[in-house]
Amino acid sequence: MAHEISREHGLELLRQMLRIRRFEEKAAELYSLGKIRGFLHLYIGEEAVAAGALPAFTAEDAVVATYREHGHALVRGTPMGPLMAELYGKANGCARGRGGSMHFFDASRKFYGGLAIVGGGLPIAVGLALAQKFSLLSPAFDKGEHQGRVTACFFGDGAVAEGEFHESLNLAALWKLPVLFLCENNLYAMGTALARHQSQPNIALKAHAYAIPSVVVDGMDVLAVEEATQQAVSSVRQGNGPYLLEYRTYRFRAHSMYDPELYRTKEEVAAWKRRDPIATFEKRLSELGWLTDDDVQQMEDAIAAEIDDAVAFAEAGPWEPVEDLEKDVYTPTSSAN
Amino acid sequence: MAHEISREHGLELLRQMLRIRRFEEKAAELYSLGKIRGFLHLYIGEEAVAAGALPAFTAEDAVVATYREHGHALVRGTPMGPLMAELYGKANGCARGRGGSMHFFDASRKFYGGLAIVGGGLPIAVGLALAQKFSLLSPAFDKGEHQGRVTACFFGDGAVAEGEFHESLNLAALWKLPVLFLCENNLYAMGTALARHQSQPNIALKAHAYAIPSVVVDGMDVLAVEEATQQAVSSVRQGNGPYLLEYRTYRFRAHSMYDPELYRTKEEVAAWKRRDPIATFEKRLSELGWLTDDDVQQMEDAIAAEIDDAVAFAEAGPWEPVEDLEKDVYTPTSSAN
Amino acid sequence: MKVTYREAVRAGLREALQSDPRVFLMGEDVGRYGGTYACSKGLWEEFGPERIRDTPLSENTFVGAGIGAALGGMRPIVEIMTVNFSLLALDQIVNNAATIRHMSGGQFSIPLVVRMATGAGRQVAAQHSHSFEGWYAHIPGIKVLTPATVTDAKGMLLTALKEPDPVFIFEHAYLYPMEGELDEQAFPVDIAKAAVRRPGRDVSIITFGGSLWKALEAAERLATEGVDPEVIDLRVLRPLDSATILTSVRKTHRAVVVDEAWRTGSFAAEISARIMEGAFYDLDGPVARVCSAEVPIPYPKHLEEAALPQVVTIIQTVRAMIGKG
Amino acid sequence: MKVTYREAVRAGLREALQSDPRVFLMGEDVGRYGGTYACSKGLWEEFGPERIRDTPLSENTFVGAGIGAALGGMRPIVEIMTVNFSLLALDQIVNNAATIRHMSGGQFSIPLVVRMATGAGRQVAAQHSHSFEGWYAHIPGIKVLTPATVTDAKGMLLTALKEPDPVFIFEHAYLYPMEGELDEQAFPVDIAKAAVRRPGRDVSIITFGGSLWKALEAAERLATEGVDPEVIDLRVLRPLDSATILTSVRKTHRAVVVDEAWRTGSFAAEISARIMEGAFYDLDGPVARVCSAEVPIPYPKHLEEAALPQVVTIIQTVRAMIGKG
Ligand SMILES: Cc1ncc(C[n+]2csc(CCOP(=O)(O)OP(=O)(O)O)c2C)c(N)n1
Ligand SMILES: Cc1ncc(C[n+]2csc(CCOP(=O)(O)OP(=O)(O)O)c2C)c(N)n1
Ligand SMILES: [Mg+2]
Ligand SMILES: [Mg+2]
Repeated sequence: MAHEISREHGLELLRQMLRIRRFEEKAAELYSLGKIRGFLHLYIGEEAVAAGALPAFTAEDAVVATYREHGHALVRGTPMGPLMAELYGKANGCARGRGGSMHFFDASRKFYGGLAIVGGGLPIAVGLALAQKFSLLSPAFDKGEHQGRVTACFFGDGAVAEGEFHESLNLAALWKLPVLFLCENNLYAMGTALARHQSQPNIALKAHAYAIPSVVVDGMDVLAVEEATQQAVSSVRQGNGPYLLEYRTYRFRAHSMYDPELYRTKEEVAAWKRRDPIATFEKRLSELGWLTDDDVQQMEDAIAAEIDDAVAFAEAGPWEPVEDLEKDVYTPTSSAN
Repeated sequence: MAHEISREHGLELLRQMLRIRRFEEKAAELYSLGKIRGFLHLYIGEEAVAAGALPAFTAEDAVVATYREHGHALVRGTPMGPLMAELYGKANGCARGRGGSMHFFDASRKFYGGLAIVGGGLPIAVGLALAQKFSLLSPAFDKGEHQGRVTACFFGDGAVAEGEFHESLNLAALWKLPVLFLCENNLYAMGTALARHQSQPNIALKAHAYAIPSVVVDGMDVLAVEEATQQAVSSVRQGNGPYLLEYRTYRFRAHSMYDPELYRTKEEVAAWKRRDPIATFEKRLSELGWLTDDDVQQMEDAIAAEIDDAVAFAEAGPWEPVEDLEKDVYTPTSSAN
Repeated sequence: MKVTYREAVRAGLREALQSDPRVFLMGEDVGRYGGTYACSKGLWEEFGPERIRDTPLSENTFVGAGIGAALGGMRPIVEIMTVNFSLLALDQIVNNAATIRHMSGGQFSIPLVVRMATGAGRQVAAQHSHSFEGWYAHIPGIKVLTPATVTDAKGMLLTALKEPDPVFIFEHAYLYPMEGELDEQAFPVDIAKAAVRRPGRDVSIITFGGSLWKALEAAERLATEGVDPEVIDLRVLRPLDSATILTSVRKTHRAVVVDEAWRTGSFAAEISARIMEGAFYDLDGPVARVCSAEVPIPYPKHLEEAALPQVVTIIQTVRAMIGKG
Repeated sequence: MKVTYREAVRAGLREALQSDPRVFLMGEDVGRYGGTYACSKGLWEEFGPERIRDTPLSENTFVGAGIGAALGGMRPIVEIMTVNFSLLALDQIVNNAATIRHMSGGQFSIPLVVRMATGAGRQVAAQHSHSFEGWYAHIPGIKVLTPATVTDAKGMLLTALKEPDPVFIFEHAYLYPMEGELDEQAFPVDIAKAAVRRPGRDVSIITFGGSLWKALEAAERLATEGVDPEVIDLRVLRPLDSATILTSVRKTHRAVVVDEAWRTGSFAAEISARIMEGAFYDLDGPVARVCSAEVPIPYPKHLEEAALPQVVTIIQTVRAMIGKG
C-alpha cells in the first residue's frame, strides 16, 4: 500500500471507480441509442484520478473541471440521477438539461463545471481561490468558517499549451492563492500526442517557472493519487500558495464518441489497459484478503441498481418548457428583467 | 573587454548608442513642442541592448520589435530622416506617417514593426521563423539564398506574463524554429515592478519549461550584449532551434511621456544611471586610449548634424492627402478594390 | 459640483470600496501607478494592496479571475486598460461570464463589473483606437453601459455594482479630462433607459459615449439654422431601450445615428434596423448613419479626424436629410 | 459530380497543396487525426508533417504564426477548430492581420487564409454553438467568406489563396455531411459578389452560410402558397455586395434577412440598415430579421431548435409581411 488505509476505505475507493466506469459504459450505450447527443467525452481509464483526488477536498472547497467531468461530479457527490438526466437534457438534470455532458454544475457542492473551452477553467479557479483568500483577509468575513478553503482545478495535458495555463499559474503564485492545479495527463490532446504539443513534455517541471511546487503522480494507482493529493492539499490549506500535481494516466476510449483513433496504436492502448486502475486495485485488495468475488458482485449489483434508478430518473424527467428558453439569461433581480 | 574588438568597432558601438540617445532627446523636445503626439516611449538607458544585439543579424534576417523600437530601427539601418518624419506623422515617414512612434516599419530591412500590443510580436516572429525554416525544407526554394536565416524578436519583461510568451516559446521549440527571443528586462512593466508581475522573476530560467537554452546578459554592457547575442545567433543559425536571452537593463525615463513615476524611487533611478551604458563604455574606451575628447566631440557633432538633417527632412515632409485615407486597407491587386 | 469625468469615476470607485467590503479593484497598473488614466489614483494608498491589485499583463486570466471571484462571493471591479486589449479576454467574457448562469440552469450569478477605456481621438494609432462596444452589446448574459456624462460615470458604476450579473462599462478615453456638473440628486442612476439630452422636433440624433458631445454641438449649431434636433444618449447598449428611440422618431420622423465604430457591422446598424422594424411608417426618409471610415485609425491628426465622426459630418448629414425630407 | 461539403473542402486543400509549394496547413489535429471534421483526412499521409502541421492548443499564437509566415512569403492555411475558439485569436486578427498593411503605409501584404467551423444545430451547447461571422465582417483589412454550397466550399478556398490579404472562411459545421453537385465549370469562383440562388418576384430572402438551405426550403414551401420569393446568398460578408441586395429589393419591395447570430448586433442589422439607406423608397414595408433567440444556445434538441432560425419561422415572417404589404 502506498499509505495505510482501512479495508472499508479501500472498498470505497474501488466502489467510486466502478461507479464511474459503469455510469459511462451505460452513457455510451445510451448514446448509440440516441438518448444522449452532442459531444460525449468518456473518462474510462482515468477513474483513479477523480476517485483518489476528490475525497481530499471538503464540502467548503471549490471544484472546477472540464468537459470530461462525469467522474468528478460523481465522486464529488452529485447523485447519479441528476447527472444521467443532464446527459439526456432533461429538466431534472444537474444543469436543468441545458448543459449536457460537457457542462455539469452543482452549486450546492461548489462544483463550478463542466467548462468546455480548454484552459478556460484555470482563471475561474484562480478567481475562486482569490475569493477564498479574501474571505480570510477581510475582517468583514467570518474567518473561522472560511479558514483554509481551497480550490481544485482539473485540466488536461492539452490545456498546458494554452496561454491561460501560464497566466493562471503566475497569478496564483504571485498572490499565493489556495488553488491546486490538477493536470490529468493522459498523453494526448485529442489526437495530438504529448511530445507533439509540448516541447518539454515534463509538465510538473514547468511549475518551477512560477516557483510553484509540483509532483508527478501515477494516475493509474488510486492510492498514489490519494496520498499525493492529500499532501498537496494540506500544504495549500496552510497558506503556502498553489501546488501542481501531474497525474500520469490514459484514456481507454476515443476522445469523444466520434474518433477513428488514427493517432495511436492498438498495442499502446492494450499496454495501458493492462494497468487498468480498477482491475489492478481489485487485485491488490484481494491479495490483502480484503475483497472476495462476493464483495465484487455485491458492489456491482448495487451500482447496477443505482444506474437503473438514474436511467429511470432521467427517462421520467420532463423536458424544460420552450417558454423557459430565455429564463436565466439574467438573474431575476436584474434590471434587465 | 568581454571579448576582443577593434578600436573602430568600439567607436561604432558607441556611435550607435549615442545616435539613439540624441535622437530620443530630440524627440522628447519635439514632443513638448507638439510636433510629435500620441504615445512616445523612450529607450534612453537601454541603448546597449539594441546597439549590441542587432549587428549580430544580417540583412536577410527578420526583426520584430515593440512600441519602444526607435533604437532598434536606428541600428538596423533605417535612415534617421524617415524615422523622425514618422514621429511627425509625415508622408515621408518610414510608415508613411500612419504609424507614428509605436509603429516603425521598414520592409527593405525586414523590420516588421513597431507592434504595440504587448506580447503580440512573439507569434509573428515565430511565423517569420517558420517561413525561414520552410524556405530550407521546400525544394521549391533556393536553399543557398535562404540558408540560415533567423528572426530576432524583442519584447519586454511585462510581455513574459502574457499567454503568447508561453505559447510562442513552446511552438518555436517544438518545431525547432530559428527565432531568438530577446527579452529587454528593464525591471518594470509600466509601473509594475518585475517581482510584482512575475512569481518567478528569473526570466531566463523560464526557458527551461520549453527546453530552450537561455542566458542572462548585462544589458548595460554593450560588449556583453554583443558577445552573448553573437553566440546565441550562431547556435540558432546552425539549426539548433530557438534561444532566449534576458538582457538586464533599465529605463531612465518615464514609461511614456505621461508618467508620474510613483512606482520607483529617485535613488533607484540614480543608482542605475551610474551604470549608464554610454558613459561607462566611453570610460572603457578612453582607458584603452581609444577615445579622446576630440573623438567624442567629433562623434557628437556628426550625430547632431544627422539629427538636424532628420528634423529638416521631417519638417519638409508632406502630409498624406486625406483622399488617401482608405488606401492600402487592401492590396491593390485584391478583389476588394 | 463641477468635476472631471476622471474624478467622477474615481469618486465612484472610492464610494464602492468604502461601502462594500466585497468590492475590490484589479487590473494593470491600477495600484502604485494610479491607473493609466489616473482613475484609481490614491486608492492604493487608501485601501491597500489587497483591495487595489496590480495584475501582470494577462488580460484573459485576470478577467477570468474576476468571474471566479464573483462566483466566490466577491464584487470585483476589473479594469482593462483599453478596449483593444479586451480582445485578449473575450473568450472568458463570451464563453464563461455570459454563459455560466444560463448554461447551469440558473444556479449561479456573476456580479462582476469590468471597466475599460474605449475610442479614438488621441493620435494613438491603429492598435489603440478601437470602439468595440457594439460587439459587446451583441452578447446575451452581460450588460453594456456607455456613460457619457460625469454623473453617469460615477452613477452607473455604483448601480452596476448592485447588479447580480456581469456589467461592462465603456469609458471613452477622450472624456476623462472633460469637466461637467455632477448631479448627486440623480443617484441612484438607472441603467435601463436612454436619455433625451436635448429635446427637439425635427430630427432624432441618436448616439452614445464620446460622440454625445459632438452630437450636442452639432445640434446647437443646427438650431442656429432653424433646425431643431432631438439628441438621444443611449446610455445602455444592452439591454437596449428601444422605446425611447421609437418615441423620439415617431415625433421627429427622421433619425441620424452617430457611432464611432467602423460603419459596417456597427451598433448604429442595429439602431437603424430597430427603427426600420418599429417606426418604418413614421419615417419621412431613411435613417442615416455617421460612423468611422473603414480603416485602421491612422496616427496623424488630419487623417484621424478624417476617419472619425465629426460635428461637421453630423451637421451635413442632417442638412442633407432635411433638404430631402 | 456529387460530393459532400467536407469532401469539397478537402479537394480544395489538396489542390492548393499540390499547386503551390508555399501553401501549408496548420491547426489543431489537422494532421494525424485528420481534422475534427475530417476535412484534412489523408493529407498528412500525402503531404507529410512539414506541410500538414498539428499545432498545440494555442489559438492566438498559431494564428499569429500564420500572419508571420504570410509576411515571410508563405501561403498559410490556418484551421481554427470552431469559431468560439477563434475568440482566443482575435487579438492577432484585429490588431495585426487587419492593420499591418495600412499601418505600415502599404509596405506589406498578408496572404493568409483562416478556415473555421461555425454555427449551431448539433446539440453541442453554449460554448460550441456561436456564429461570429458578423463580428469578423466588421473588421477592415480582412475578407470574410461564407461558402454555403459545395462548389463555393472548394472554389472559395482556392480563390482565397490567390488573394494578397487575409481571408477568413466560415464553414457551417452543419453542412459538412451535406451532399451537393460540384460545378467544376464554375472555377475560379469570384469572392466579390452575392448570388441569387432562387429568382423570385414577391420578397427577397437574404441570407448566407448554413441558413441558405433553410431559406430555400422556406421559399419552395411558400411557392406552393403562391408566394414567389427571391433567395439571395450573400457569399461574401466583407466586402459586402450591396448592389445585388438592392437590385433584388427594388424588384420585390420586401425583404427578410435570415442570420443564425443573436438578433441584437447581428449582421442582419447591417443588411437591414443598407436597405434602409439604399432602397428605402422602394420598400412596401419594413425589412424583417429572422435571427437566433438572445440566449446561450442550450443542449436539448427542442430548446436548441427553438433558439435558432427555422424554416417555419422564415415562412411565418414572410406570410406576415405579405399579409401586411
Ligand atoms: C480553446 C479550445 N481549443 C480547442 C478545443 C477543442 N478540443 C476539445 S478537447 C481538446 C483536447 C484537449 O486535450 P486535453 O487538455 O489533454 O484534455 P483531454 O481531452 O485529454 O482530457 C480539444 C483540442 C477546445 N475545446 N477549446
Ligand atoms: C496586451 C496589452 N496590455 C496592456 C498594454 C498597455 N501597456 C503598454 S506598455 C505596457 C508595459 C509593458 O512592459 P514591458 O513589456 O516590460 O515593456 P517596457 O515598456 O518595459 O519596455 C503596458 C501594460 C498593451 N500595450 N498591450
Ligand atoms: Mg489529454
Ligand atoms: Mg519592462
